[in-house]
Amino acid sequence: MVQSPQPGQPDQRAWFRSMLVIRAFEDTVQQLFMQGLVVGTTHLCQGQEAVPVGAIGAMGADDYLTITYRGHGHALARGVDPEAAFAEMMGRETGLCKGRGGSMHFTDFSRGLIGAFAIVGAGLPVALGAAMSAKLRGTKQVALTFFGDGATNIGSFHEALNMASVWKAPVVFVCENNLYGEYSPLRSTTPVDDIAVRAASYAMPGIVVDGNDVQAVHEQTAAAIARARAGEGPTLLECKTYRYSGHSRTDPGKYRKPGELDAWKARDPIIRLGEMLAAEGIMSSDEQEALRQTVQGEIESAVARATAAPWPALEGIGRYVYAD
Amino acid sequence: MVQSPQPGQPDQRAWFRSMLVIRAFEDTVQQLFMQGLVVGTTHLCQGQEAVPVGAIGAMGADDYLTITYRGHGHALARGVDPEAAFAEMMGRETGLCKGRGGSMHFTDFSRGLIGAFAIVGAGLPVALGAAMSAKLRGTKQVALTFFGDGATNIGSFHEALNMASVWKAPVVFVCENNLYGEYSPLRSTTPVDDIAVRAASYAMPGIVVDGNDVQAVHEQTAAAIARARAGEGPTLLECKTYRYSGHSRTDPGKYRKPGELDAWKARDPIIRLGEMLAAEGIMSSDEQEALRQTVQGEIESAVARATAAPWPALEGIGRYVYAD
Amino acid sequence: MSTPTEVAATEITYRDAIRTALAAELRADPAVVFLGEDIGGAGGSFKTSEGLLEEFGPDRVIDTPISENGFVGAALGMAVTGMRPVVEIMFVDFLPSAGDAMINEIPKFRFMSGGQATVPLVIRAIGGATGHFGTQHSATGESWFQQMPGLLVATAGSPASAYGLLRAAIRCNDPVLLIEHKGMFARKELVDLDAPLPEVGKAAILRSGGDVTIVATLLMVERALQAADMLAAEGIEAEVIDLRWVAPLDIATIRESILRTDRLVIAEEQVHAGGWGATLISLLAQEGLPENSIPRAVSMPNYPIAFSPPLEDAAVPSADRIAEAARAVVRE
Amino acid sequence: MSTPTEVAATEITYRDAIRTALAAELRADPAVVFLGEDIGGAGGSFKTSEGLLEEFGPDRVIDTPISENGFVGAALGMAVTGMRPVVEIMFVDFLPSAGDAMINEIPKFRFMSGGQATVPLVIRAIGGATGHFGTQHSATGESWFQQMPGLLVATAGSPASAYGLLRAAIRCNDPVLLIEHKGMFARKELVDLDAPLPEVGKAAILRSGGDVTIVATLLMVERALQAADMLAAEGIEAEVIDLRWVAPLDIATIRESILRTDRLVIAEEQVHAGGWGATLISLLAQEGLPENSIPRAVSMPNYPIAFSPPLEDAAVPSADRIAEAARAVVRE
Ligand SMILES: Cc1ncc(C[n+]2csc(CCOP(=O)(O)OP(=O)(O)O)c2C)c(N)n1
Ligand SMILES: Cc1ncc(C[n+]2csc(CCOP(=O)(O)OP(=O)(O)O)c2C)c(N)n1
Ligand SMILES: [Mg+2]
Ligand SMILES: [Mg+2]
Repeated sequence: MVQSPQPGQPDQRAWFRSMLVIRAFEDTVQQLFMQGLVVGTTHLCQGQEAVPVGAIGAMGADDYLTITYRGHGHALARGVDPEAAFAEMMGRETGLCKGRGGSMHFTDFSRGLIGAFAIVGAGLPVALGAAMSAKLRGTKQVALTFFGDGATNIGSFHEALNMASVWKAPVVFVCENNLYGEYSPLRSTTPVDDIAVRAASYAMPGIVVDGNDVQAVHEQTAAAIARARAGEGPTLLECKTYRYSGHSRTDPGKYRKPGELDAWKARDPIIRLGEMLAAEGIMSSDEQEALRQTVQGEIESAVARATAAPWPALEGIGRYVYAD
Repeated sequence: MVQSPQPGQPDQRAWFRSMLVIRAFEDTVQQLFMQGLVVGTTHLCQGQEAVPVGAIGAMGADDYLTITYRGHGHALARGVDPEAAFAEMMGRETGLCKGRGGSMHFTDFSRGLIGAFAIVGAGLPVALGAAMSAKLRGTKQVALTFFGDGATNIGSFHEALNMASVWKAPVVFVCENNLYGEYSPLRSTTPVDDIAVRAASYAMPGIVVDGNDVQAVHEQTAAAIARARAGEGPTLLECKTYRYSGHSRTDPGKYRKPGELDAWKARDPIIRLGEMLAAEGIMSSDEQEALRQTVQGEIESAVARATAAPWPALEGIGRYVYAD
Repeated sequence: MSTPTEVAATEITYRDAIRTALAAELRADPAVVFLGEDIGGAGGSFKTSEGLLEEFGPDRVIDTPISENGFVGAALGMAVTGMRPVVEIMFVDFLPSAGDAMINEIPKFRFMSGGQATVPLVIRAIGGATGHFGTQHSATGESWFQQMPGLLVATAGSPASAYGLLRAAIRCNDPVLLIEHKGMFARKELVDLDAPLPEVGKAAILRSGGDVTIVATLLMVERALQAADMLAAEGIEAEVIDLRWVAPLDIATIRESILRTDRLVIAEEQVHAGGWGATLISLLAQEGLPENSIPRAVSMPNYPIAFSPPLEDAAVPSADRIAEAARAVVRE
Repeated sequence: MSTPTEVAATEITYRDAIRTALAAELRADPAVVFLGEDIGGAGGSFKTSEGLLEEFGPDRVIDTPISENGFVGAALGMAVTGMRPVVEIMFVDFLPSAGDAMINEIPKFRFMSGGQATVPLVIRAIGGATGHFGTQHSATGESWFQQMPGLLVATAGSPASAYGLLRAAIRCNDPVLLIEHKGMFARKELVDLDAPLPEVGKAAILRSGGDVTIVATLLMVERALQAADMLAAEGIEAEVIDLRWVAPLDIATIRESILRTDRLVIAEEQVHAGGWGATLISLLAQEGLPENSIPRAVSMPNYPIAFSPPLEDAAVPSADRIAEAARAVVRE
């Protein structure tokens, strides 16, 4: 249903669609949560869609990525079927990970999505390993790893970036700086405003990009991927963005400064791209609205199918622990 | 026997004596090891004496420090009795830690030496905690923490420096960059030449100092301590130096570049200070030689006493696990 | 201290029990500080510290970056220099991120120094399944540190237990890891806030019975009590013990109980291998179990916890399974 | 493969057994890579990889920075993308520094993904006391990961075992933690380099006897064999089993043995609480021990390992203590 944009080929219509899918998906998850159809916890990414869509759009079909608990958008941008994603969040056998993983562990090896990590920072070393694997096997694959601003304070961030630089690993570190780690504002836990300055500790390029501008994200990621593929080593890419919903399901977001949310909504990545598409005559606002409705319909039908899907059989409970 | 220099008061004669004590101590340990009187493992610091002596000389009597497995010199510079140090390395009941710790765990709370850590990087968070404790208790104490170049690649380094900066903790991070972590040259594990550049990631001053110049180490440490005490937060101080012996007892140091050791020996911190003392008429070379012999005698007698000291009684084997 | 006639018992939740205990100790001793992720302004991910920042200020209630090994290590530095830090680990599953501090530094510190320092430090970690938090957010971790002498480990099996154990842990001069169960935050019971603090290392007999001893921790305590109700209806009287301390293990209380009941069931929300249940059975077996008495453990199955609700529900021991095990050992 | 008449047995040390196994697997499969601190140019802190960099080059033998969690996590990334990484952890005591990778990531990876990937990954960790390395460098850690289903744990109790288990672990499609004992590197024995690889999860009966079963790992295997010699002189025939795998536990082999001997002694270089010995005794007790059979464990005492040589020597179980326990259970 969602087509992943061609690698390296900016396809603004596809980006727009992909962002709409993510937004509709996340809005729906929020509702399902209220209705008790999705349980446990979820971490939504409304407002941040330009990062997964722009960055993942720059990847090749064989490239690898690791994501986090806030990874629905990345999985969808990479082409994961919303039905399999919903089913996973509902714990169904038809889920992406057969319901074993849930919201925080969207994984799809068929798309190079080699892991979603619920432990902050844990995905960075794994992506580095995949990049080194590609390098050692001589495949020219690149690995992207997504993480938040808060993750840059845990040891794994430091260890992974240092090793990646020493080994000139073909990996791109994509930091989504949404200004908060859970309920803590960036500056209460981090003494710098730009995460990108940390790249200097590892002698790698550190680049700040407007994370609400899908085109800019795409371009900078494409450049970083090209460097990695050419054997020139890793890049730290900091995408400045903002999440509209709370950290997780129970969070009303009271810690926000007054007006902050509205200011960011005024820079909404979907609206911005939509306006550009309309202005440049690529897609009229009527077409956009029609597409939005189509997408909404697709999401609703995906939910319906996921909701009807079977639970895992209890007999299978012990499977997938050891290799067959 | 060893007098710790007055805090803040440069006392070059005391520095010279302290460095002689450390050199004689470490040379003796090496011999004792060959003779089987010291067992297990040891990590010596000949060649690096100016760092502990210069830095610790700048500390106040109440200040805290944490050190590493390569910490004999620091303990001695802080005034630990060589007899208690030898006895600890021999596992005797009269040892600094009653023989429980051994060479890698010289600890002396009576001197603010609140721990020696055999796990790379482990001392940094502990020193940060001591600094925060001082800050919260309002005592104006400062904590110093010593570690190597290799330690700057482990997560704890990153986590400790980040928190120290956010909290403006009164702590000074003293990196002894001796160009190797075990057998690995710095640049094979670290993509930068100057560890001090890493301070920028934490918005704290990063300062490079000639670690074989005791006066320079003293001055920069004194300045960092003053900043910390004034509430201006932490500093990363990188002291460039070199160890003459191998990483640990079994290491012949084959990984060294030809001539490297000799080049560093030509910059020996004790010889340099000795020449300066003679040139400025503070201490003639005859006096220096006499002092060297006195120190040697003291060390020998300390060894003799330590060697004669009793082993811990087997009945006490389960003590010190829980508070009394 | 209240006299027996004026009992200060109040009905409070497990969550409030923790918050109240923290507040009481912060109030009682200026050396107590509390640190962790999002505990200040946000009042904790599970709202166990709401209002503490307001009352005690940012010097006593300290938000940390996401740096588990770093801030647990920092707490050690505080503990040996005159403070009594309490650290919150948001999910038990993040304890491995602080692995070095938890395993090599804190438990061994006093010993390595030859007794120069004590380590009055509490690590509160929130664990447990049933919340559908998935594979990396559902461990109880209650037995992960059994092989680290020097570290005490307590488990809060009820609001009263949470309140008493947390206060006792903060006053203890040794490092204590206290496990709380996230499935129990809304549980309520009458708690006497002025009761004497529970003894370190002592299990609690919650229900007496002569036919079988059931030893449980955390959420399993509640389920064991439910099982005891079912069993009572069938004429089987179960003695239910909340183990409370995984380290030290209160083998004396358990031994004394099974000498009376002759029968032992373990109810544990953990894999059996390497857990306190196995340790308990092994220690008792080495003393000689009562004749014809075959102990039985009801444990988590030998695979990771699945997110999928029916799979998770099937994996966590239920009151039914506990009762079934009790019937089996009584029948044998 | 050699035919029975041309046995390729060579006398090699435990250290060489490891090096030879590594070299054999690096040679056999280009997907195998080896990484760790100072393993390349320096040939390993314990010289278990001398010559490997020279033979296989820096793409296959990779020196890492001091970043345990980072490079163990990186190995996971390699393992799920077509390689078979082998990681060296210089001292078992540094495994907690890689705590998150070891506990939350590697064991759960396949499960969380619903079986999408396998994790063919070996972590070699060097442990054990008797070397006077002190409190933070002497753990065996053999039981630290028992509660993490998904991770296999092996222990090398002899040169032949080290050789066979390491090769088998590298060929296994699940993650394996292999513990080596640093007190054994100089041990020598005849090793048939072409023997079939040992079965994953299978214990080895090293000496048969009908009076008592002694189960041991690592250095305790040697000491159990010495104890068996002493006992034989007194007319007590001990069966000595090298457990080899802590996970999975080969309960079948042990059960079968004690059905014959009626008596069980555990010899373990670890605290008993939370260890495989306790797990084994508990599992057997739940099946019903032979009548009047009281098992006994000879373990490390319940405190950290001291540096002081006489204290360390007294803490590590000796052949004498193992023999004494065997005598006691036989007498009972
Ligand atoms: C090691 C660890 N510590 C704490 C947490 C709890 N936690 C989950 S998300 C989060 C905040 C992460 O912030 P950031 O990296 O900025 O990502 P964001 O959620 O903003 O996308 C925290 C503290 C965790 N999952 N892992
Ligand atoms: C976490 C951890 N990993 C590995 C080691 C083994 N080790 C001990 S010292 C050392 C090198 C440290 O180098 P550096 O920090 O430069 O200090 P130096 O020894 O040069 O003073 C290593 C790898 C350890 N002790 N702890
Ligand atoms: Mg964030
Ligand atoms: Mg060094």
